[in-house]
Amino acid sequence: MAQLTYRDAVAAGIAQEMDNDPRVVLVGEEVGGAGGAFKATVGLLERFGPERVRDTPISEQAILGAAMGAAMTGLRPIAEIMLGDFMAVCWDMVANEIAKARYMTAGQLALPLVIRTANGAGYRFGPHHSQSVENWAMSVPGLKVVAPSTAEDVIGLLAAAVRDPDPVVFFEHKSCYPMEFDVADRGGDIVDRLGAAKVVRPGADVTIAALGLMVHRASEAADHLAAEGIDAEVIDLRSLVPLDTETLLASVAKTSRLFTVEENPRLCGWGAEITSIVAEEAFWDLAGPIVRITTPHVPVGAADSLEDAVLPTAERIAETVRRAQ
Amino acid sequence: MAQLTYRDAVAAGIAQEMDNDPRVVLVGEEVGGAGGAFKATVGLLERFGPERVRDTPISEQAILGAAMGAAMTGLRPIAEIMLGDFMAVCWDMVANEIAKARYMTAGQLALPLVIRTANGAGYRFGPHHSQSVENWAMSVPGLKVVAPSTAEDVIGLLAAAVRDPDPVVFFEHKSCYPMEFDVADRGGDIVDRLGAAKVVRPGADVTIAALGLMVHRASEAADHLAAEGIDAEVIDLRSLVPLDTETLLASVAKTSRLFTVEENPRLCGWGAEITSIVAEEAFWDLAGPIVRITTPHVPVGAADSLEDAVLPTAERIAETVRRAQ
Amino acid sequence: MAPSEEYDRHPPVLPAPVDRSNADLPIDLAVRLRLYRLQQEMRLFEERAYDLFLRGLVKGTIHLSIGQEAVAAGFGAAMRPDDWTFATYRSHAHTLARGVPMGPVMAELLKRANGLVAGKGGSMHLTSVDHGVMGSYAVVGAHLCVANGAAWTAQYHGTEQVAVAFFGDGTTNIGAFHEALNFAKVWNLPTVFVCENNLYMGYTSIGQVTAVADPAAGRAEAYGLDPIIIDGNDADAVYTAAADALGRARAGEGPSLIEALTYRHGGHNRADPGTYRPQEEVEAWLERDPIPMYHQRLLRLGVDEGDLSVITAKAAAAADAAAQEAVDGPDPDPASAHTDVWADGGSSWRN
Amino acid sequence: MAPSEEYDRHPPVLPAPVDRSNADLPIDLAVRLRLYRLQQEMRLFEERAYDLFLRGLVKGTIHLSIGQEAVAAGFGAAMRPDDWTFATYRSHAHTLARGVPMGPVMAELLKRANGLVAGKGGSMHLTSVDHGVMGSYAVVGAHLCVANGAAWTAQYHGTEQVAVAFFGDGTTNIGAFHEALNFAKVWNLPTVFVCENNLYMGYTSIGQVTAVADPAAGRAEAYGLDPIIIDGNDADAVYTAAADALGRARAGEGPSLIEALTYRHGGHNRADPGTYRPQEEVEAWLERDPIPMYHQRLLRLGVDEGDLSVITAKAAAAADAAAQEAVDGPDPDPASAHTDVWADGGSSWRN
Ligand SMILES: Cc1ncc(C[n+]2csc(CCOP(=O)(O)OP(=O)(O)O)c2C)c(N)n1
Ligand SMILES: Cc1ncc(C[n+]2csc(CCOP(=O)(O)OP(=O)(O)O)c2C)c(N)n1
Ligand SMILES: [Mg+2]
Ligand SMILES: [Mg+2]
Repeated sequence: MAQLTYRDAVAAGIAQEMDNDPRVVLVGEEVGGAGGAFKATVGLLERFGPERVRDTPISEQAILGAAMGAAMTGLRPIAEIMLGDFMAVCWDMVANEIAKARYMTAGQLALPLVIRTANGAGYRFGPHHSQSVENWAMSVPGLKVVAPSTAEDVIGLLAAAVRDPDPVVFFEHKSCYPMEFDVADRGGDIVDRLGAAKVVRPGADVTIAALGLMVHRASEAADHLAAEGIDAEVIDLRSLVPLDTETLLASVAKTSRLFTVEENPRLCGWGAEITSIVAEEAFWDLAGPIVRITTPHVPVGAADSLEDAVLPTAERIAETVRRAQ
Repeated sequence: MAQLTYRDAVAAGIAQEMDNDPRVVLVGEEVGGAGGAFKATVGLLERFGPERVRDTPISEQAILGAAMGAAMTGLRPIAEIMLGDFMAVCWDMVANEIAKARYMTAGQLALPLVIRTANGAGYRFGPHHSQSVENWAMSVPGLKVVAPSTAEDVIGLLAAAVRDPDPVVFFEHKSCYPMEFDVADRGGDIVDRLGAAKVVRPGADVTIAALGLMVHRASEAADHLAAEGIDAEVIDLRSLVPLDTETLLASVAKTSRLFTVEENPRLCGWGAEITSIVAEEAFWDLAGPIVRITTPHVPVGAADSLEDAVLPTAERIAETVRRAQ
Repeated sequence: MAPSEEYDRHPPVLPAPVDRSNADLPIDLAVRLRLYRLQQEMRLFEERAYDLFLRGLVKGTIHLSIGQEAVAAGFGAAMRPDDWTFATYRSHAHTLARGVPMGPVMAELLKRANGLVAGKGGSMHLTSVDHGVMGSYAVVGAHLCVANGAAWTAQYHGTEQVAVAFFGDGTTNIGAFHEALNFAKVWNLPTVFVCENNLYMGYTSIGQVTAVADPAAGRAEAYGLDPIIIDGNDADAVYTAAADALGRARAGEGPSLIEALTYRHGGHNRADPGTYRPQEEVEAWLERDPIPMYHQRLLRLGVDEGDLSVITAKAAAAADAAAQEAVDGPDPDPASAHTDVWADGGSSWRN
Repeated sequence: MAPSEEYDRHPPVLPAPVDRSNADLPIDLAVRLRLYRLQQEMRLFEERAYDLFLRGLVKGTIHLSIGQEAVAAGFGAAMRPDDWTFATYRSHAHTLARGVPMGPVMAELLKRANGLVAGKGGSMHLTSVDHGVMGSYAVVGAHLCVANGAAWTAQYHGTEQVAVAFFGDGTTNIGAFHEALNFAKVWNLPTVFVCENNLYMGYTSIGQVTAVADPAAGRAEAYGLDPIIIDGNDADAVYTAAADALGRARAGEGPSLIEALTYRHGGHNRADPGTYRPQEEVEAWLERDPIPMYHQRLLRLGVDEGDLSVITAKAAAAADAAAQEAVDGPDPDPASAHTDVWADGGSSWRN
């Protein structure tokens, strides 16, 4: 058992996979010499050399193009887009090229690559550096979408993503970087699998589905609720595509109430997808409305008070569940 | 009363607004000399001259940047992005710049502009030219999102969009371009308002909410269903932001069943949003599951048989409603 | 300058006279015959495709490159079998240039199940990984960046493979072009960027939308590259420039940007009659049709007219057979709409 | 060239010696005193900002431009009040240069309700439409395209206003740069693009990621523009180049691209100690600090040391007052998170 920050888990996970497979390479702005804008790739250049850890110009389309072309010819690139917001400047590469290449070539092109990005709010960075855009990726067929909430999941899911034969968008939550976690030493590589949600807290009364930073807030809310006699089950979805609907539907079948907690702005977030699946497939299990707890449909303001006003908090989660009882 | 194609309505609507306001300008690839890739802007260059109808290089970021900068300094630009799929190459301009500028300047920057684009499938163009991406726009706070299904709505909603003080993304459905419609001559400009859905067919048994091309398919399905004694109410949402939840919720209150019909691929489409609103706010009105009818979560293939296999058809809509009774 | 003037400021670009001296280039006759064959195959293939279009069998769109064959042929002949091609929606010729059989290509234009990509992509997404054709891309610009990735693999493994990206003049104005060129130079990648300057971005004269006279060569120095303009209607000139650039890339000397001046005889796509082009311009370029020009050169070099006829006849027969193969092909099974999203063959997004 | 070599191939760029002859430039003394004042205001403002940062009052991030003041000052003095500025996350100086009062700017760095954009944007989004500061943009590249739009308005109405976009050397490698420059030239827009080459893209030497030695000037000809490199630490040189470019733009002669060579004394942002820079390089540039240099020039031109002290003292007092105004400012009302999405002041997405 070791203590590891989520931040250090990123470098550890990448190092594990680079050790494991010489085809694994890392590419992005400042990932090498600077160790990453969030210091999540410190030490990798020194350890694996500039052939495998490559700094780039500010040109996100070129970065993802390089990753895509490399993947289809035999490398297994991990490409970093510094912030989730910047997915917008290379969205064509993500949504039109990487996502569709296998399909539109009838399976000829394989794209085993990972796009890592620092997602979400919490740093008081303002509207251009604080978005949660995992729903953008979920909305595009052909992308797998993963978002770990703990250090162990960072390593295990990153390994699974790197070893996956399909393109995976890997959302690291920037507010999780400084968090410390216990990571069990099982003597060997840590490798998880994609598409398995985790019940991080079993409960009987209501189901709360969350992702990334929101998992921690949902768990905290569940603690508050427990004190009041409401037994909440908290599910860390971990992977949006593939989605573990089995765990989700089983939980709703048990609790008959669903709450989703997401950082996505209100409209068309992943919470809407989860809600819709349940509203169609588990309607008869439900004992009341499905309630989404989201960032409202506004940009994320820079000031503490503005950011805190819009991101779901443990209090808001608890209060929402409480009111719905 | 005149007969007008949806295609010609685009040019008519733009002409009406350019006549009405000298600040209105049109910018995009091939919009001038060529009259548009879909011939939706034929005649405008001749009529309004090259100062107001401006062809551009292939540079979608530059096009939307020009529209944005012009809007904040007093023009009212209509910018064309040739296909909805190409929103991806300028997504930063749309999602980060245009959408957030007013908010992040505390209201100082006004962006009265319209982004028009040819959206959706039906032309057998394959995965890079057939997407429906109105959900992308809906998911970003700060954008209004409109999608007309008839020629009259093209004119009326385009006029409303041009006159609106906020940025509007205007999704023309390319499969609607050749369709002919009656347009009432009310002696004067045709100007509608944003945020009003239309009950295109009243009904008592089920609500079907649709948009763009899917409105026509939903109406056709309703005809089939009527013959079988199922009285479907068809709602043309027309505008996703602002969204007419009043009309929607009133309909569901009446029928107690909701079906959404969208061309978006399955996950995180606007249907999920509509579903989620109803699952939370009108849960107790519901007499059964909410069912989304969508394109499955795959790219749109080029062949007739592939496109036809994935886009919702009148048959699939009718069958889905029938089965759910 | 008022905007109104801009619309007239671009006189038609007329071709330079044939450079007869290119007959002296040190190119093996076998290569020259291959260049001839490739061009004829491309031409006859596309003529058949156009027939099928007139018969209403091509749904969607096609983008012919009739008139531009020398570029694809010159590169096809110069590339190593394990080199990689990245092309656009206008990629019939580039696909055939790598040895992909005509039948599946034609079948893909008709979006049949026996098509190169099983009707999923259609004519804009021709791909044959077995032949190094690593995709055709229909959103302008992106594939220049993707080509760099393949070049990276070659550099990483030291295989001396080269990635070649073909694109049009209009593509030089989009951001991805700039990112790809700078990136390739900075990483010293074995990527060859080939701009087929056919004078038009869609329906618009390239000069009207471009800040410099030579859309690619005029930008080369911005990426630390030599400006290279070649006669894109002369297969020998293309072959020679291609061999040079490929050689430099293999030798670790980094990327090249080549501008090949050429012309499409028809419109931009099947919906376009091309009427925006001055008649004198079209006629001047038709006189410079790469195929008759090359035919004459081979005759001057002593090749027998009869041998050329055999090549042409074989190409015609292959094109006819391909057309038949396409027409006979079945439509894709609707169920295949749900395959090939993932490596496991399926499209499921849930466990 | 193997990738490993690339990482060493960029020796530090050392500044050229002061060009004393710039003292002879025909610039009014009043303008020169204004240039001095602006630079001192910027410097003292940012020093106060840094103090507040050290006191833990700046949440999030700030990007100082200490050392680069001459660029913003030179343009600020040359621009017409109705010209437009488009800037980046590193825009404190550019904002002050247009006459925006220090208080609201400092308050915005602290994200207070009395900040320039009410704490919504923070330091990366300074905007004051009343002063022609049309936004600060934190995603690299986009605002070059936006500046063209303002220039379009000026062209359309014939107002002879000019749009000026400031950006860094690293920004020259992104696609939006290319699109904006080509577009501006093709439309002959009155846009002035100002690249502040401070030798670093974030933590990375610009030479390591750029295909040419001069990231902006080396690209100018690709857009039909003259390559212009100026001493960005000499306010007179900047002022002169700015006046020229603005004049050309007003006269309908189209866009300019100016590369101003300069240096930031500190790191990229508050998280960066800047240790990746060779000590000799930092020291050489500190010797070329634009403010003492300009101070000496004014003395040589006969200005009284006492007059300069008064200017400096006033600037210091203003900066102190601004810091106090910022510290005293209230946090934004959480309810304001929901305002200003739409023109109606609200954020409702439903009827
Ligand atoms: C990003 C993007 N914008 C616009 C288009 C529409 N489009 C397709 S081809 C074309 C013209 C391309 O011209 P050029 O690069 O010269 O190639 P050519 O067609 O002449 O071979 C345009 C504008 C596109 N496919 N992608
Ligand atoms: C599209 C995009 N990619 C990456 C970043 C992260 N980033 C912010 S500033 C910066 C370096 C910019 O360098 P330069 O253009 O030279 O400007 P400087 O900071 O030196 O003023 C980077 C990479 C960004 N903001 N936007
Ligand atoms: Mg062209
Ligand atoms: Mg810099």
